[in-house]
Amino acid sequence: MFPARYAREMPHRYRLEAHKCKQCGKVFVPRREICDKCGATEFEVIRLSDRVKLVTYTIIHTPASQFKDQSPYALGICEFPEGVRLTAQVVDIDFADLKTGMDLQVEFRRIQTDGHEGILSYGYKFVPVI
Amino acid sequence: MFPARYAREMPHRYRLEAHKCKQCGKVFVPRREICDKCGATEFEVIRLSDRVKLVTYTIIHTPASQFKDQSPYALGICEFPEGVRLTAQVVDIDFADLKTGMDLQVEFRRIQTDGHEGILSYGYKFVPVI
Amino acid sequence: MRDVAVIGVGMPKWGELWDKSLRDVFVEAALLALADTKVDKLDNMLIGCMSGGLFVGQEHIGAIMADYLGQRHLAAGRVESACASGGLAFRCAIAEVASGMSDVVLAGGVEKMTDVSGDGATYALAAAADQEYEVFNGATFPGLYALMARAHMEKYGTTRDQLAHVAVKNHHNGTKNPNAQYPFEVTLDQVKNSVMIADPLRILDCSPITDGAAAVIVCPMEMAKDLTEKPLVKVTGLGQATDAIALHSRQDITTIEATTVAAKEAFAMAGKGPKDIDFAEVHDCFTIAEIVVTESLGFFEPGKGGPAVEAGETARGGRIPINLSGGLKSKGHPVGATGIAQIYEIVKQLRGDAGERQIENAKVGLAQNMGGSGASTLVHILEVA
Amino acid sequence: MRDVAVIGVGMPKWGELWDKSLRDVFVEAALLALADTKVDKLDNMLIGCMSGGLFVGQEHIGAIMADYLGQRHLAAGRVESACASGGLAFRCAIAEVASGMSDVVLAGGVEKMTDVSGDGATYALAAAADQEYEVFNGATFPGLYALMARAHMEKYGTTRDQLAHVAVKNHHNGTKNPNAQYPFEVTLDQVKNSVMIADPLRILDCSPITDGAAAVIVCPMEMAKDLTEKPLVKVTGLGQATDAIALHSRQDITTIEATTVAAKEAFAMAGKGPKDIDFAEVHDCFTIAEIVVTESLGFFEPGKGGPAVEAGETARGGRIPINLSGGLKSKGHPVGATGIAQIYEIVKQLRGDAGERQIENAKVGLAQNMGGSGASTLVHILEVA
Ligand SMILES: [Zn+2]
Ligand SMILES: [Zn+2]
Repeated sequence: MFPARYAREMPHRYRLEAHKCKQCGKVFVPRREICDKCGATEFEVIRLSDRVKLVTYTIIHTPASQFKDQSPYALGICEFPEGVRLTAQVVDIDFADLKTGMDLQVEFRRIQTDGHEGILSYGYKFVPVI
Repeated sequence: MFPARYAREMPHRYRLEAHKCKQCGKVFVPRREICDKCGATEFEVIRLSDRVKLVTYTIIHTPASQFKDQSPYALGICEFPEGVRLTAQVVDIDFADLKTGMDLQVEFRRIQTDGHEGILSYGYKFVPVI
Repeated sequence: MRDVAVIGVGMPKWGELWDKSLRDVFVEAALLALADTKVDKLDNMLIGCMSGGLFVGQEHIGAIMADYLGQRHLAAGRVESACASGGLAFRCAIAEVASGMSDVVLAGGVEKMTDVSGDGATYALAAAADQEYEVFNGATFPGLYALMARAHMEKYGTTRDQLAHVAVKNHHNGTKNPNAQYPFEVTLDQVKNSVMIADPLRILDCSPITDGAAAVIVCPMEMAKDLTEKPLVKVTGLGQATDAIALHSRQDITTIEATTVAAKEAFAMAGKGPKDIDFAEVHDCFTIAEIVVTESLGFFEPGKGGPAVEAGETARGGRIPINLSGGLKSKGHPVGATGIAQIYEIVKQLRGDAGERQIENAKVGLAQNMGGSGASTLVHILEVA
Repeated sequence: MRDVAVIGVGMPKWGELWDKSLRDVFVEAALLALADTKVDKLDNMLIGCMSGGLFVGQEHIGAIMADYLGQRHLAAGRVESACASGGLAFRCAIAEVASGMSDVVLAGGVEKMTDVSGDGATYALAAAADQEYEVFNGATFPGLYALMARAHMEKYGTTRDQLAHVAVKNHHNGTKNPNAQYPFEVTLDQVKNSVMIADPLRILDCSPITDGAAAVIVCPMEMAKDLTEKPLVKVTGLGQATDAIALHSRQDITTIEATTVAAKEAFAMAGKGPKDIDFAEVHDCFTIAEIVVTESLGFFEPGKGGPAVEAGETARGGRIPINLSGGLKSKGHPVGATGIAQIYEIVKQLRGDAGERQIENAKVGLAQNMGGSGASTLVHILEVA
């Protein structure tokens, strides 16, 4: 992955920065130029809560090449209290303990070792609440 | 390069096989399902002559990655007596001796070491007539 | 707009076509479509292809295909809406004809998926999802549909068996399709015991990796009689819509809103509703997709798609036969070609020319083609003219 | 067909936009185009993009852009004809409107080329040529145009200086374009002494690698007055053609037949000839390309394109100003966006709104956008309504 491309998403992936529409309050990750709810174009940067709810999940048995060393792994969609949802791995949990609606928290983790150039990439994963 | 893809073109690249329209005689490399001159769909396989004429050429100084070890190299379009033209490297010749209209011959050579998987690829190049 | 007729269709056998290149695969289909008409010179050509770049390193698909089709100077372009690229090609071809900009237009679709490794194909297909916020975090295509499947199962009680019934039905239909990649029966047990891909989806819940192409030819209705001897088929409804690219950004992940919106548009234009459709080809890239889509199209209430397939309502002879061609499941899924192959099947049925697959009273057919995890959909309604 | 008007145009600054992703780059341009009109809801969107797959691993460009443009459910697709993808998007948008299938349609173009290495960009661009019979043997894009250049020079006596004059002229024009990537002057000597890329073409004969987007909005002429306060611009001529994908398979490599055929079609439709064109934006991906194309369009006899640029006939104030925007050379060449940026410039000139670049009596403009080494061309003629 080319450095500029990775760096652009760092605020979202590293610090869970989100953009909140100044007019209607809808929250977006990643940032947008225009709100799809009200059409406004002004946003404030907020930090998302790190407590989320699991909306749905799966266990991936045949991943892309850069995730093969982690297979099988759980992947889930979680909802933040701010209304935004994101997709990420659910880790540090037995697959049997996964349950729709459960509380999880968001942690900063290593995501992948990029296939071609071997750059380590970091971002968010979902983990059980301690 | 995936083996099936490379293998498909071998008759053209290894043996200079061409397809000649049974109706109008137009010659094609690679093979086609339909003649763009007369619309016929029957072809016979012929072997191209190995003597050609240089139509135009250039010296490539900034090649694709898999050709970097050969740079700079001459690339030319040559016309076969059968009417078909092809693009390939012109080798074993000083750049200063290249001349539009000159006679060249076609030889079977190594073309590239494929970037990703390191497979050696072979095909035709143009060389001076001996 | 000018009324548009489909006057020719062509589709060769699909599969792992190792001896054929991208251009060979397309040209074969296009020549079959031309041979189905009295046309020998096209005015324009639009080709659906999801990723010539990632699958074979070849873009500029319109030009290369016009060249190898032997139609020098033919105006030709390529369109893309991921796995709905074929449906988009059909729409753009209709626009060319309906506007009067062109008379005889070929709409084709092609994908050559086996020239890369399995990992390469996974990477290429993932380009239909949000690369930065889904794929980066480990999402795969089966994975995204698995997320939908679990949500649908938990919300509506859709069962593992109901998912399997989609595969069983479509493979059964596919046994009657000589062009299908996998024209064999599968049993409920085989589906349920096949290799796990993304829980709850197993390998037999997934459409395969396929090389293939299909082509259809459209022209103004008033010219159609002179250009074909086949029964005439008219395009009566068109619909197109998108939704958030990332599944997690959609309002409801147990339905495909892009399909609902596109279908409404197509129904309104045709002056028809779901009950007026005699049969449909829908985008069963995964078994769950067919269940969700039959609901989103309005054929069944939300949550009733699973029970419907289990009860045989979507089987041949059922209330509304779905995927008589075998669907993506059995026929194969060369992504750019799928939307055109749907039109092929509908035209064959409307003409009464579908061979062993033919159903009775096929007067109105619907095609639903979608891209990615449902972020785009094209719906077309075709009728006997 | 319904008459079609261009009612809005948008183009932000082009360059190496490291802080912007593919979606950011496109949305910025699309919002500018919308802001140029009274429209807030589109009916359809067509986006030219050559290779989202090879440049950033992202396909499904229509859906992702509709999403980030905040127009949920908007029907949106992507089209491709290599470096002519933008021109194709414009044509497809016109077909949507002319047919009556849609009223207000955005035609956009985008490419994000700096997210890969130079080698990655070379690989992606080469996908516009014949991958198996040109690229496999060592052809590059500058190499293909260099083959044309040598043939043109030997046949017609076109000189190294004449090639350089194209770069000098276009960079001079670009100094007046605030959106240009390289808005600086270059001298004849600088061009002729710059680094050799593919003999006789040097780095300053080549258009750059660029991130950028552009967007225009079209609607039926009868609705145009209600949707914009700007002077109206009408699309009066359309032409599209292809030729053999491989340069070596063309009948004559010193001309671009696809351009000649497309131009004839556009001229016939507009009821105009080359002499009626007040100014043109043409596809100067390399200096030799502009010389050849001005001949293929009929602005000059074969072989007279070189002397014409040397004599200043294509300069600002010359007989027919070419590339007042700076062309691909100075403005940049984000491949999928280029064709739309040409329309942007023509509309700005026809409106009398081109700022420092404005010429007098701009009533009829022509855009010529080509793909690969000339295997596809789109020509559009626009006029003051
Ligand atoms: Zn808002
Ligand atoms: Zn012939």
